[in-house]
Amino acid sequence: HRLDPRVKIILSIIFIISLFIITKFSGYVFILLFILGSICISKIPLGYIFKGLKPILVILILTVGLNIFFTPGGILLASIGPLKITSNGVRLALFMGLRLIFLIVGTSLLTLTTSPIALTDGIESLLNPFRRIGMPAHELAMMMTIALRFIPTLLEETDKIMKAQIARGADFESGNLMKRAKNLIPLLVPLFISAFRRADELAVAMEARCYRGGINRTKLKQLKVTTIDYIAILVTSILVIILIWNRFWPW
Amino acid sequence: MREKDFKRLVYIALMTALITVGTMVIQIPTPYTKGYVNIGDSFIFLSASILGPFAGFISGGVGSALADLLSGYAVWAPWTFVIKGVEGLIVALLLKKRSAKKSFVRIAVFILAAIWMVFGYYIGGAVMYGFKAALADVPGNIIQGIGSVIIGSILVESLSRIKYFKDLKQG
Amino acid sequence: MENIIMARDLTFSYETGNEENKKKIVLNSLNIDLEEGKFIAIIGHNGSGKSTLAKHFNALLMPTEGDVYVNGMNTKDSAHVWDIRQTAGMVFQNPDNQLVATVVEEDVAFGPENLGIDPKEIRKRVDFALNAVDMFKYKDSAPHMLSGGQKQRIAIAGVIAMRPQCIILDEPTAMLDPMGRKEVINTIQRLNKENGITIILITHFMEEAVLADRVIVMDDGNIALDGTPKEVFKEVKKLKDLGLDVPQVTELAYKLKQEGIDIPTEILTVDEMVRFICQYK
Amino acid sequence: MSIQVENISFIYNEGTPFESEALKDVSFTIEDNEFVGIIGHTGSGKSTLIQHLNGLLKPTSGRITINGIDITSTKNLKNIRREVGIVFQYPEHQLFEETIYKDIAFGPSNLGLPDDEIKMRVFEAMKTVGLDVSMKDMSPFELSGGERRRVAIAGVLSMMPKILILDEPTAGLDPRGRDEILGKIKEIHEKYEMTTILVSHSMEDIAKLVNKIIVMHEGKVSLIGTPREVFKNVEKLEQMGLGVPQITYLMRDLRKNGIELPDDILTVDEAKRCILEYLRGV
Repeated sequence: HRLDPRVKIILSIIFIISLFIITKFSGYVFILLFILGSICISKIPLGYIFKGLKPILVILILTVGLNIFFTPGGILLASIGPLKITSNGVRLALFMGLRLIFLIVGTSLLTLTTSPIALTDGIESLLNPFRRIGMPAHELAMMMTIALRFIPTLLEETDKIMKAQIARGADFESGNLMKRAKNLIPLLVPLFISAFRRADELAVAMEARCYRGGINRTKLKQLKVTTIDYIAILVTSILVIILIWNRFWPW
Repeated sequence: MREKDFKRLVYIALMTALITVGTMVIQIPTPYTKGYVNIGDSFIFLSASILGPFAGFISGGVGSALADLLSGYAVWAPWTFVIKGVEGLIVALLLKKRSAKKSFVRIAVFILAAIWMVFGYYIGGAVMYGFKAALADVPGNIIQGIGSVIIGSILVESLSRIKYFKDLKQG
Repeated sequence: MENIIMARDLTFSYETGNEENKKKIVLNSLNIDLEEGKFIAIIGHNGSGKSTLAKHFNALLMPTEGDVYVNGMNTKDSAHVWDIRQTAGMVFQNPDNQLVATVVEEDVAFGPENLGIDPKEIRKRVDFALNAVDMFKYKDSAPHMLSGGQKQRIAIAGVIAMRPQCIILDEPTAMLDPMGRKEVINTIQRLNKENGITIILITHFMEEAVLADRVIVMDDGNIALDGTPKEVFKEVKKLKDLGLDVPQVTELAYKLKQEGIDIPTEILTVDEMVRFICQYK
Repeated sequence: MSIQVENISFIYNEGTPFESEALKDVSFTIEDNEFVGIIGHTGSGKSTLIQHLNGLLKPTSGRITINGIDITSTKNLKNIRREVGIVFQYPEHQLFEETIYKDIAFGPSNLGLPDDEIKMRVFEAMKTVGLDVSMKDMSPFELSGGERRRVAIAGVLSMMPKILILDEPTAGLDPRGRDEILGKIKEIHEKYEMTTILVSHSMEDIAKLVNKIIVMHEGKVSLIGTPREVFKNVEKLEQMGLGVPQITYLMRDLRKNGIELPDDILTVDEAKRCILEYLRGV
């Protein structure tokens, strides 16, 4: 939780890459340990993490199913009509399934422990070294901050405009795709105009508050890499080394 | 920073927020299937056609990736960033070159961008859970693509008739 | 007393593109001196030029002719733009469209961050500013969870954190409910009295203008009336002709006078009226 | 048209951690052709309440009957919505068409009316709100704020509702704009004999216009009655964060000082009359 957002982002990327390094089941043991450890430290209730898995349930079943039935080779275990279950199939299915689960759990750990604002700060600071080659790091971060700030406002606005048009007899719920698309116009046009009007006003307000881009700008909250961050980096590095080493294990 | 660039930055930011909102909440149920088409892609088309390539790429990529993050599909966020970003880029670059005033040109460009979107997500899915399983997402994405092209074209058409946006495009 | 803002022959006009009436004059050769430490209200109907005038005080707009000086600095002098904006901070009408960050304290820090101030100093200023508008306990909230009045106070805090000598508020209460309006007005009154910050309040609500030290009435880019609230509001008929209101008791006094009652027309508050009528008891 | 609201309650986000009760056991009756004011501070449930009156929200419990039809159980909300028009706060933000004419025509064309009927209605609505018919082909986005708001109000009037609900129609306008819009609303109420409901923060406006006030507080109806009755409860209204017209304060303070004056004065002219009487009588 308290890790520097930059460290978290980098570690998550390393984690995802390391998932694809793994070629053997034994590698997953380490991943499992690593994830369980992270969950314990983050103190996020397991329920939340399982909730994150729900939306991918269908694709998970599909992945497992398809791999079970359509992987040739290995010992034939059972067959249902033309569908054959082979040992290779079971292996691959389990393998892919686990990879997917770990992928989801790992990334949801990042998003559950890091606020989008912290992520934005992290991204800005990570991109900063690339400024010299023309990467607009500050502008990107500023933009993301403003976007995050206005998402709830625009959500509310959407609801308001929708209700106002329904009160004028607009119908958002029937007809074919073409008709529905047309029916959305009374919602979408005012929403756009509202967004641009807000942008105009916000730009003036920012100017009045001495905004002049990223030049010479300081920050209230400085990002600092602390001991915990170094420990986290160390642990993750060990994991990666083990996983690479794991590729040469016989099982 | 010049004043114009700075205003542009705020426009892109609001467009980004709008794309996130459009992806997350403005959905129309598709008839026959039980799926939904969200407005996100149509907003990307619009952002790209009004604000240009840089804005199309950034607002498309960031806005859609944020929607993924906020609705718990964090795994998809990096893929989405690239796929939707390039989607916006395609629209902006192609519309810039050709006479974008003709609506059939515009629709063709939107279709192309939608095809890229379907293809991109297929590749993403394939890397994450295999080529076969990834096929499962394709029909849904195709419907999303078709819906987006329809809504996007109607939207750009009706907005281009409003004076406010005519001024915006010039200035 | 020092003048914090001075306008000299300030004219602002723009091309309309309309054939017959090519130039639209929004501000017509204005001369204004605003004294430091005062609470000044500017009233006038929509389109009278008051918002345009306010934007000149913050160097958001430049005069077509004439000059505006903020603390002696000419707004046309581009070297001083940032000093001017820091000296004369600005708060706008829509509380939603002026907050930048997703967390209250980060929004308040936005101005000082732009000025390149040391983080430790920013921390101090943010805490001070949040306390000044009585919003310290909301420092970690998200702006969209706050009421309109609270958002507007955060916007004021954002200006305070830049250590301004003067705050210009462009209809800050127009979109608020009576409670939010009261919060904002109490806050700016306190900042004026306790911190000595000059307040320039543009408003449509006469009960707010009554609280000021000086009221300026704008009409079609000109100054129609200028003086203390008592001097200005006794011109009931003129104000009504300009499309403005007067407080109900002032209107009552005016009407009683027309009926031949010997009543001072300078009555602005309920108390003053009560005192007058009680004389006859 | 009359409205009966019987014991309605409404819970937002029921069953989630964000659950909140916006309306608690609200009941009242509005008779045909009444002009009703609803007051209450932000969060008192006013907005939630008016959204119930044309079926945009469904009560968690309770019943709403409009002209004898129970709208909480009927499926055909379209019919209710053509009878009950709502002008939301800042209605100009819902404009979307390229011309004023088309925007005002949006409502009636959703009702499936023939073209000449729509045309007639649009022109009539424009005249009613004080827009010149020659403006019909202008873009609404070229207009001033006050004019845009009139276009939006005309967009609801053109549906010819029998009940008109306006949520703070004067918010953000200057005094002249306020007076003009309120004048129009009064005219509409009288000319079309519409049952009118006005939500407002301005006690002065409410006192001038309506013949019945409903005071909302924390999701409940806290006071209901004629303006004279309601504004007598100065202390109670103040406790709720509301006020009364300045003139009512004046009369109260005068009475406190032992001057015998009636306690139900609402307007400047009424006050003038009775103070003159008093002063001349001394």
